[in-house]
Formats: sequence, structure tokens, C-alpha cells
Amino acid sequence: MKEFFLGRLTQDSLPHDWVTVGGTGTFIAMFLFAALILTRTKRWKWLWNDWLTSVDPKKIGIMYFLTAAFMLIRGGIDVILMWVQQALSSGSSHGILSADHYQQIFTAHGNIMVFFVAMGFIFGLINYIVPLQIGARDLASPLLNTLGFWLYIGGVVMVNMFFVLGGQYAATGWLAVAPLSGIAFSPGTGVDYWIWSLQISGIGTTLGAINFIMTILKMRAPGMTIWKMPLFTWGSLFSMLMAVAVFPLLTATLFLQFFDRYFGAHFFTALGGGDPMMYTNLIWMWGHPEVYILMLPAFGIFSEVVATFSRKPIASYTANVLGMAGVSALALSVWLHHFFTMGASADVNAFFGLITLVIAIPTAVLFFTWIATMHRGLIRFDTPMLWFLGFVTIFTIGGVSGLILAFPPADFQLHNSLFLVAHFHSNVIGGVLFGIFAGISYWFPKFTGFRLNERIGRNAFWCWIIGFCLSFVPMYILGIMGATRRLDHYDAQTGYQPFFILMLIGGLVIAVGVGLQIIQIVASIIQKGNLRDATGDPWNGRTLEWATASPPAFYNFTVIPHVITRDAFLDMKRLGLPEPHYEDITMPKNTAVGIYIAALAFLVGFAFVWHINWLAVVAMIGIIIVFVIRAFNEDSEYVVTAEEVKSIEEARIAATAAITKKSGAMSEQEDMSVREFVIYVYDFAIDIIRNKKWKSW
Amino acid sequence: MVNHEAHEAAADERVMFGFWVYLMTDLLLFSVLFASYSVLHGNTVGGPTGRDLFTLPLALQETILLLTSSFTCGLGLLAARSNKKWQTLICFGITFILGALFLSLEMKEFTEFIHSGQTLQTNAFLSSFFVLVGTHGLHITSGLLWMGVTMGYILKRGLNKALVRKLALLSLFWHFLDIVWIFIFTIVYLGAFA
Amino acid sequence: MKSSLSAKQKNNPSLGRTLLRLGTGLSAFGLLIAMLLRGKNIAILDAKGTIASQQRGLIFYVLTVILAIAVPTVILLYFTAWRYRESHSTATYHPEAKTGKAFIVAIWALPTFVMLLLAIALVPATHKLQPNKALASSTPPITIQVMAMRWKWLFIYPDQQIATVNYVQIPKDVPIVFDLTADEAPMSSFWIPNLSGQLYAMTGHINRLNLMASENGDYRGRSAEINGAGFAGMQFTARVSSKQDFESWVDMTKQSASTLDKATYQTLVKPSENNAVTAFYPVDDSLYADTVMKYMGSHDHQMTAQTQHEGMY
Amino acid sequence: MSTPAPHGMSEQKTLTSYVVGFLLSLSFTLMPYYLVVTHRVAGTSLLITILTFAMVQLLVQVIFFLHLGRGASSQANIYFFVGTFVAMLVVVVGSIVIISNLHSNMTSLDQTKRIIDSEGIYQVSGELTGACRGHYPNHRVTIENGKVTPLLTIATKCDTLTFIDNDIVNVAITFGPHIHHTSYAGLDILSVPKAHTKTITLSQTGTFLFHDHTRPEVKGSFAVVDAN
Repeated sequence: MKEFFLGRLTQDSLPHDWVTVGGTGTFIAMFLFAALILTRTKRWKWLWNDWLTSVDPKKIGIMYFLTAAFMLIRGGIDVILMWVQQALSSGSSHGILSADHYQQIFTAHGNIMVFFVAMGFIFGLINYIVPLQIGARDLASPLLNTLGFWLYIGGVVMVNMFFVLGGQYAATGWLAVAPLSGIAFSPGTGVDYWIWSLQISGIGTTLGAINFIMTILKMRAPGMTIWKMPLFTWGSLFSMLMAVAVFPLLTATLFLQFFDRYFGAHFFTALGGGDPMMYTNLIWMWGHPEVYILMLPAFGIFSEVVATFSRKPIASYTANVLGMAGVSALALSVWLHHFFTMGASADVNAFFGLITLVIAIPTAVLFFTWIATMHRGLIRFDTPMLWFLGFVTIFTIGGVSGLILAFPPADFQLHNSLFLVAHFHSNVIGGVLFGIFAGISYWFPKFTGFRLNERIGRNAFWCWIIGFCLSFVPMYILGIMGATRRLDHYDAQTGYQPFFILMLIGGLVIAVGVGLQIIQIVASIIQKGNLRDATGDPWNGRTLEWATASPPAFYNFTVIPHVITRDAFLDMKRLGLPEPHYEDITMPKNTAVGIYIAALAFLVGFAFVWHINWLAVVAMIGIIIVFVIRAFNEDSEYVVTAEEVKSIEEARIAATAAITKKSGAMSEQEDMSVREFVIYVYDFAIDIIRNKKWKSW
Repeated sequence: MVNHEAHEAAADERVMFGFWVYLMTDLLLFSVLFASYSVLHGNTVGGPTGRDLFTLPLALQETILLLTSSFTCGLGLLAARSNKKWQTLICFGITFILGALFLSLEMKEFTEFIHSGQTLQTNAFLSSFFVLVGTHGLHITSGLLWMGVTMGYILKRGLNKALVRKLALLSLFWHFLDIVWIFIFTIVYLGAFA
Repeated sequence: MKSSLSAKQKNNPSLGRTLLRLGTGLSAFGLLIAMLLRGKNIAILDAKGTIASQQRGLIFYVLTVILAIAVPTVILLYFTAWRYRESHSTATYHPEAKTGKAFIVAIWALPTFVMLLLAIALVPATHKLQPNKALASSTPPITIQVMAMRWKWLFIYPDQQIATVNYVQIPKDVPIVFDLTADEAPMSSFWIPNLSGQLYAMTGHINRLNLMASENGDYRGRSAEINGAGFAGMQFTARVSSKQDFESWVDMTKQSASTLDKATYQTLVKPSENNAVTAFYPVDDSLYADTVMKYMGSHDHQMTAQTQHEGMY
Repeated sequence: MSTPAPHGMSEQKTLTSYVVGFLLSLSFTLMPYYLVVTHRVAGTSLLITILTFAMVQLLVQVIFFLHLGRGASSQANIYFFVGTFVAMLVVVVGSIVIISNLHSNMTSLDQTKRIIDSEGIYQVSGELTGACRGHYPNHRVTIENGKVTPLLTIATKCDTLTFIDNDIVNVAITFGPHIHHTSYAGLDILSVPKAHTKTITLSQTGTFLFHDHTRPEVKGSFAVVDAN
């Protein structure tokens, strides 16, 4: 009877060893703390109406950023745990983690960083910036947007769930290759958590991708033909086209692996006629395009940043777009270079090696267009530009090592070695993460109305760059010494230990960098008055997103602008901003359908992880019912009358005028340095304790 | 005044385009199932092969049922476009019955296999067969559910524009399922005897 | 061109000082790495086998060709960034500069040319260093059947009728044919970095890896593909010795080793870690063939009932 | 208030397109069916023809039912459809090519045995035995509740032998005595599911024992005599 109701969920699935108990404790403490604040300030209603059920892409974008930042820290803790283990576990001593636990950590690290940090930030940036850049008020389908976001959150909860219940994640590597991930070799619930966290967030990504494609292709401002779109929108369009093309492959492969594990099918099992090699083939068919899906928006961001900070239009717009198109077109043709060593014939290996070389050509073209843009420019080295220079350095190292790995004979020596790990981290951290940091510091004034503190930002950048070299150059060398990835202990005679210690030091320097980025945001909030940008256009931008207020009103544009050339906003500035006139705007209503369907989807996943069959069926029926109810109710839009728009706009203009008058054009106060920040926080704390201010809260 | 007509037409066109892109992702999902079937259909581990198990006349009946239902679905949409409520309901009713018949034939074949001991767990060939044809069956079931609910709403609310758009999406979905079945019929059933 | 940022923003630290700081930091770091590397076996560079040395040669060729284009490009980018920086008054600022047709052709042609250069090297190298291509040699090859198990390696010498666990000895300058398969284990990857590249060992398949050692010595070998909890410990020693030492080693094993029949094999195949080096003689010669056939899914071949109940693998 | 169809075709034209599409797709279903049932063509060429029929029917459905290519957003739809079709080809054909290449590139247990299976020429100790063309008499061996009837079958070279499993359990015919199996004409084992039959060509002369591998006590034998 208990088996029927609770499936495999029993007493011993609660965490018992110190790491998972610690993890669960911190999670619960954080949620309780947040709940306490919300009840104290009576803000539950505000949270539900203004944020959770909102369909405003800007609000959803901010929520993506917060979740992704939170996951970046969680993934970062995984790195520190792993590198402490590797630094200690030479010869007889076995470090702090058991082999099984260590393997779960690097699997969770891989999934969190790719799915929930990189995809989270990328979706946040696209949600926020693309509608503004193409002069649209909202995405094509607000429902798909909120549903996509909440399915992403379902995936986040599922991937962190194993701390709380089951204490076990897949110990198989971030792509859980069969037959190791089959029921025979991984009988626990670990791989099921892996399958369902990726399945739920994967479906969310597919829906989001469809939504973005509909928006970019169908809702551009009048006059903005395809060839006048900003480059970040181009990058996002290519990325989402690839996502729509390959995420169904991931959904299907996970579905087949779920059938293998749950119903005992024989797709990828060793016995029973299954073919484990087919799993590797299918998962990498999605795997490789996925890294391009992450990279293309970052290319778009760098094209925008280089153009704006060199105060020049991008050197050759068509070459840049064709470069991105070249990378995306070939994305689905190179996946075998991830398993050259499986035993394919020389002709097949050579073919995929050649195609991998061909993909390097459009990437090189992008580099040359950036150099040409900087040529004869007037370059300002604010943090976005610094992140670009960091990207150039590290991405080139990644590109060089990548081209070596494109050669099958060289890959036979370097496959699954730490050289390979250092290669893809150079491309992912150097390319995607630095692109995200550049994007966030570039558009931060647009998100909040005040720019980020430059000095601390610069320190954070140098910590990242130095930390990266300190940890990944030794990793390249370990790879050449014959060290494979995923080693939880190794013999002392191998001589790896000093290099693992260097990597740990590098990791701590990066941790300091992340700390500085948090301090940077807090310091910028403290100095908000001084850093305020009232014009909505801090960097003298060229594209439409700078034409709106900072942060933009919920309807983005009072009237959709008419676009003439590629530098849409520059034309508006040259021709003088049109005198404001107002019209009625139809906007979508808030909806909680996204939350309900995502919660039910999470229950379906949870039920299949713990074999609670009745819950899975009930949740699936629930999803159908909620979807049908929403599909057939027709009043999902409301009209903002012209007068309301007029009053909102006038209130905003009055407020910004007041602020600029109060603080003068730009108060001469310096950006706060880290030292000044520490002093400020110290005084603030003393003040509270001495005057017992906490009583009033 | 916001030009309501233009806003409405633009929204319609966007939804049709969005649904078309969704159908493409569904096609890609089926492409993985077709790839698995073509790679694994030989792995019978000594068990009976497709040639021993399948009965071609049954497959032909199923195909003709689905083709006819696709035809009547087209007629139904035509009637809906010219606002003939009852003609629409009759055509989609026939489509529903044909679809249900197709599903029952498929269920009969599945239960027959399972009773004779050829289940999903037997070997890779049967796993890939059941999942490929079963997923198509699931799509047909959701199509029938969608059809039933929409017809119910037409009875309740009459043939308004939103419901006609829903029928247009449904007919896209139904033709798309017909295309997938043609490839299943060719690769799985005819392919077993090639 | 009003800069909305406060112009008094402390100007970028002078280039000289940053370059100096970067230079010292990097060279100190390089020195530290070199010091740590002294006396260590940098496996992929210290090639001791014919295949490994060719692979090393290929890596160096590819590295030089790519660096020849990558380094100048990056330096050009830094130089452009430095030359047209905001505080450098003499540089001409020409915002509406159009990029000519020639520039577009150049930026496509240059990388295509470099990739062509690499492609010319890729195809022949891949064919030449294909793992299952037999090595041209006058001496007849020695076949060693390798079975990857959960977390140890079993080596069977079919011609010499002996078998060893976690230890393999091969004669110098003799082509060796490794027939890799696995039993009740996920995919593993057989890799001796000093001698040759790696190749997967999978159940139900035989992957043939040809190599030839050119220098005596003990070399580390391990699995490069994760296959469960004991992955880190799944390593073995490959000893290369002269032909006579190899012959005497075989004879010595024949005297002292115990038999490897089906029963001892079943206990050996159970998951275990850090298995001590052991040897067997005589070896049941149908062991290897039965293991491969056991996983054959496509042949008209019924699984023996005995392996069925042992657990679905 | 009729809602205009996005493809902007008149009601009459849509009707004719549906009817034409329906008839075309019916015919493109029946033709390959007829080809397969009557074994007019065989092997890979049949496979290619029925696949081309499926492709043609795909076009029929897309043009006549989905009205791709006409209407407002048709251009984007075509690009997406072609793109998806190319992606599907890469997925399906790519998987088949790669997996078959991986299998064929692996070394087989004994290369000779693989040739026997694929080309049907049964070569035993140098004697070419598989060249049995034309029609030969058929002998039948039935296995029912654990008994083999007849126990001994005498046949001449190139006759066919059919194993009929009327038992309640699948049967795995192996040759030679139990434990020390031999293979007959390159065939190690012949599995006959219950209520099914399996036929082999007796291309190798000599007397051979056979038994059910899962139940060794169920056994019999057959002798193959040279024709002349």
C-alpha cells in the first residue's frame, strides 16, 4: 500500500551525509529568511501580481538573471569542492569526497552551468533586449514566455532537489552516456533526476525558442527589414533557430532513455539488442549545436559592444551576419568529433574532422570584423570592452586547442583528457560567460536606470582573467601529461598534485572575482544617485533599445518608431526625437497558467523519479485540463488608454527632471572602490548596532 | 482608436506561423524515433522479425482510414470557413470516428503482440517499434481530444472566429500526423517485407 | 561627442605599467610551471611508441600552423585597441569609414587558406594513424585480447595461452594487435599515452588497436572514459621489454600461474577495485568468443538463459 | 462573416485541391503496397521505390492539404519546412551511416563466418555447398510438448528442412551434442518462436544431431546424402 502511494520514496531517501545535510539546511534557511522578509513587509501580493504572474518580458528577464546568478554561485561551489578534492587526493589520501559523490558533483556542475546558468542568462538577455531592439512591445506569445520561464524554474528545482530527497544525482558525467546511465549500471534515482531536470527545462527552452523566432520574424518595427536588424537580435535569431532544430532531439533521446530505465526497453542497454553507441550519437547530435546556441548571442553582444565603444558602426555588417550564419548552418554537421575514439572508419572520422575545420572559418571572419570596427575608432575601455578583450584572449586559446582536437589522430591522444576540459572551458567561460558579463554591464543602465561601478568592475575582470589563467593553464598541461578528466584520486608518482593545487588557487581567485561582482552591484545601488543616467542612453548607442527610458515602461514604446537605417536610434537623434503623442495600447494580462502547468510538469517528473505512478497520471491530466481552460478563454488582453499612457509618461519625465536638477549634470563623486565600500558597510553596521535600529524593522 | 482588424489579423498570422514551427519540432522528435527504428529493427536477439509479426492488410486499412479522415478534416475546415456550423460538425464528426477506428485497430495490433509475448522489454526491435508507433498513436489521441473539445465549444458558443482558427490549427496538426503515418507505414510495415 | 561618463574618470592606467605587470606575472608563472614539470613524464610529448610519436608530430604541425595565424591576429587586435584608444589624440577618428570589397574578400580568404593548409594534413594523417590499420613490419604481430571489466583490465594472450590482470608486457619493435572488448561494464577507453592514442572498449564489439613500442620501460595505462565509481583506479602498467625478456616472462608465468576457467572468470568479472596484478595459465580459449557473442543483439542467436538471470546488462 | 483562408484560395479551388490530393495520396499508398505484396521487385531496390513513393506522397500532402507555398506567411513556412526536412535527413541518414560504419569497422569474431552469412555461399572445409538453386523437396520436423517427430530425417543435398514449434515455449535449435555445439553450414543457432516455423537449406552433407538449447533433452537428428 505504501509502495503504491509513495513509490520508492522511503525514510532513507532523506539526506544523511554531511555535505547534503549542509546543502539542504542552507536552502531551507534561505527560503525561510525570504518568507520572513516578505511577511514582515506584507509583500506577498506584490510578489505574486507584479513578478510571478507577470508576462512582461522585462520582468521575466530580471527573474532569469536572478535565478541564473544564484545557479552560478551554486555551480561555483561545486568547482571549489571538486578542486579541493583533487588538490588533496594524491596517493593514499582520498580527500574529502567519496568517488561516487565526486562524480555526482561534476555531473551536477556540468548540467547547472550549461542549462541553468548560460541558458538562463542568455534567455534573460534575449527576453529583455530583443523586443526593445526590434521596436516591439512584447513577445509574440506572452503565455509561451511565462510558461517557458516557469518550466526552466521547474528544471532548476529538480536539479537541486536531489539534495533534499534521495541524496543522489547522476554519477555519469553531464551527458550521462549509456550504458553507464542505464538501469543496470545506475540503478538509483540519480539518473532519473538528471533526465527529468533536463527534460522539463528542455521543453521550456523549445517553447521559448519558438516564441522568440515568432517575435523576431513577425513583430519588427515598420521599416526594419531583416538586413536592418541589430546584431544582438541576429545572434539571438540564429541561436533560437538552432535551439528549435535540436532541442527536440534532446527531448526524444531523454524520452528513449526514460523508457529504457522505467519500462525496461532495450534502446541503449548492452544486452537485449540495444545499441549504446546510438545514445552517444543522438545525445551529441543535440550536444554540439547546444554549445553554438550559447555562443551565438555572445557573438551578437560582442558585435554591439565593440561598435558602441569604438563609437563606429560595425565594420562590415553583412560579413558579421554571414559569419554567424555560417556557424549556425554547420552546427548540425560536426557532432561526431565528440566520439572520434569510438571506432568509426578513417573516412568518416576524416569527413567530420574536415567539417570541424570549416566551422572555424566563419568564426575567424567575426574576429576580423571586430578588428576592422576598432580600426580608426575612438575606443573607451569601460568594463564591457574589458570583457571583450578578455574574451579575445581566452577564446583564441580555446580556438587553437579546438583545432588541434579537430584532428582525429590528435583527438585519440587528447580525448577525455584535461586538455579537452581546458579547451571547452576556454570557449564556454572565455566566450559565453564573458559575453554575458559584457552584456549585463553594457545594458545594466537600461535595466535599472543607473550604471555599474567601473572601478570594482575592473578589479572583478582582472580577478577573472588571472584566476582563469592560474587554473586552466595547469589544466592544459595536466592534459598533456596524460591526466584524464573526472579523476577523484590519482597516484602520487604521476606528479599531478602541484598542478591541481595551482588550479585550486586559480579557482579561489575566480571566487574572489565573483565576490567582487556582487560587491559591484551592491556598491552601484549605494551610489545610485551619482551613477544615475537620466537620458536612457549612457553609451551614446545606435540601436532602438536606447530610445526608451531606463528602465523602460511596461509598454516599452509609447508609439512604435519608424526605422530608416541600421542605426535606428542614431537616425532618431539626428532627426530630433518626435514630439510625444499617445495612442491606446493593447497589452496582455498577467496569467498564472505558466506557474500551474510548470508545477504540474514538475510533479510529473517527480512522480516518475520516485515511481509514484498515480501522481504522474493525475499531474498529466491536470496539465491537459489547465491547458484546455486557458486555450478556450478569450479575454487575455486589456487596453491602456492614451490618457493613462500620457500620465505615466509625464510622471516619468517629471521624476527624471527632478533627479537631474538635484544632482546636477553628473556629480563629481568618484566611483566607490572596494576599500571605500568596506568602510561604508562597516560604518553602516556600527550605526545599526549602536542606535539599535533593527528594533524598528 | 487602435486598428482592431489589423491587430487581430496580425495575431492570427503569428499564431499560425508559431504553430507551424511547433509542428517542425514535432517532426524532429519523430526523426529521432525513425532513426532509432531504422538502426535497431534488426536487433531481434533471436526473436521474430517484423516480417513474422506484421499483417500488411491491417496496416493498409489503418492507412486508408487515416487518409480519409484527413480528407474529411479538410472538408470540415472548408465548411467552417464558410460559416456552415452543422456541416462543419458533421465533417469533423466523421473525422473523429475514422480517427477512433484507426486507434482501435492499432490497439488491437498492440494487445495481440503483447499477448503473444512480444512486449517492449523483449528486444530492441520491439522497443523501437512500440515507441515509434505508440508515440504516433498518442499524438492521434491528443488530436481526437482536441477535436472533441473544440466541437463541444462550437456547440456551446457557435462558430466564432477564435474557434475557426482553432479548427485551422487542428487540421494542420491532423495533416501533419497523416504525413508521419505515411512514413511509418512505408518504413515499418512495407519496409519489413522489402 | 559628449561623453555622458564623468570625464574626470581616472584615465586608463598607463599602458607601460600594465604591460610590465603582465609581463612579470606571466614569466614568473611560466618559470613555476617549468620548475614543476622537471623530471615528470609528460606522456603525450615523451612518445615511446611509433604511433604516439607520429601523433605528437601531427600536434606540433597543427599547433605551428594555427599559431602562425592566431598570434598575429590577436596582437593586431590589441594594437588596434591601443592605437585608437580615446586618450590617444593623434589617431584619426573616422566613424563613417566604409570597409572596402577587398577587405571582405581578404577576411574570408585568409582563414579558408589556413584551413586548407590544415585539411591537406588531416586526411592522410587520419588514414595513416587509423587504430585498426595493421602496422607494416617484417616480424609477425602478437595478438592480445583485452577485456575491460568493472574497474580492472584482463589481458589474454591467445597464442601464448596466458592471461594477466592490470599488467601487460610486450616486446620492443614488434607490432601488437589489441582486440578490445568489455564484459558487464559500461564503455571504457583503452589508453596508454606514451605508446598510442586511445580506443573504446565496448560490450558486444571488438575494437582493434595496432601499436608498436620503440623504447623499453614501464608506462601507465588507464581507462579514459568514465565507467562507474571505480573509474579513477582502473589503471594498469604496460611494460616494454626486449624479445628475450618477453619470452622468459611468458615461460615464468606458465610455471607459476593458476588456471582461468569459466568459474574463476565469473568471480573475476564481479565489480572490484584496485585488483592486484595476477596471472593465469592455461586459459579457456572460448572465454573471449563467448563474451563477445553474449552481447550480440543482431545475430540469430538466443541469449543463454544463464546470463539472462545474472542481471540485465 | 466567413473568415478568409490564409492561403487566399476560393472555396471551390480548395475543394478540388482536397479531392485531387485525396485521390493522389490513395493511389500513392496502394501502388507501393501492391509492389510489396506481389514481390514483383525485391531487396534494396524495392526499399528505394517505396521510399520515393513516400516522398512523393509527402509532397502531395504538403501541397494539396497544407497549401504550403500560397498565402501570407507561406515563404517563412517553406524555409522552415525545407530546413526541418534537411535536419531530419541529417538525423536519420546520419545515424544509420554512422552506426552501420561503427559496426562494420569493428573486427568480427572470425571474418570467414561473416562472409557466409551475408552471401549465402556455405563454404565448409573448402567445399562450395551453398549453390542450391531451384525447387527441392521439403522435410518437416515438429516439436510438440517436449517431443521431436520424426527423430531421424533422411534428406538429399539442397533439400529444405522446416522446424515447426507447436510447443508452448520458444525453441532454440543448436547443432551437435549439448555443451560441445557445432555449427551447421555456418549457422550456430536457429531460434523458432512458439507457433512459428523456420526453414533451412540442407547444403552440408553428413549426419547431424540437433537439440533445443534451452531443453537439451528435446533432440533429434538428420542425415544429408549426396544427390548423385
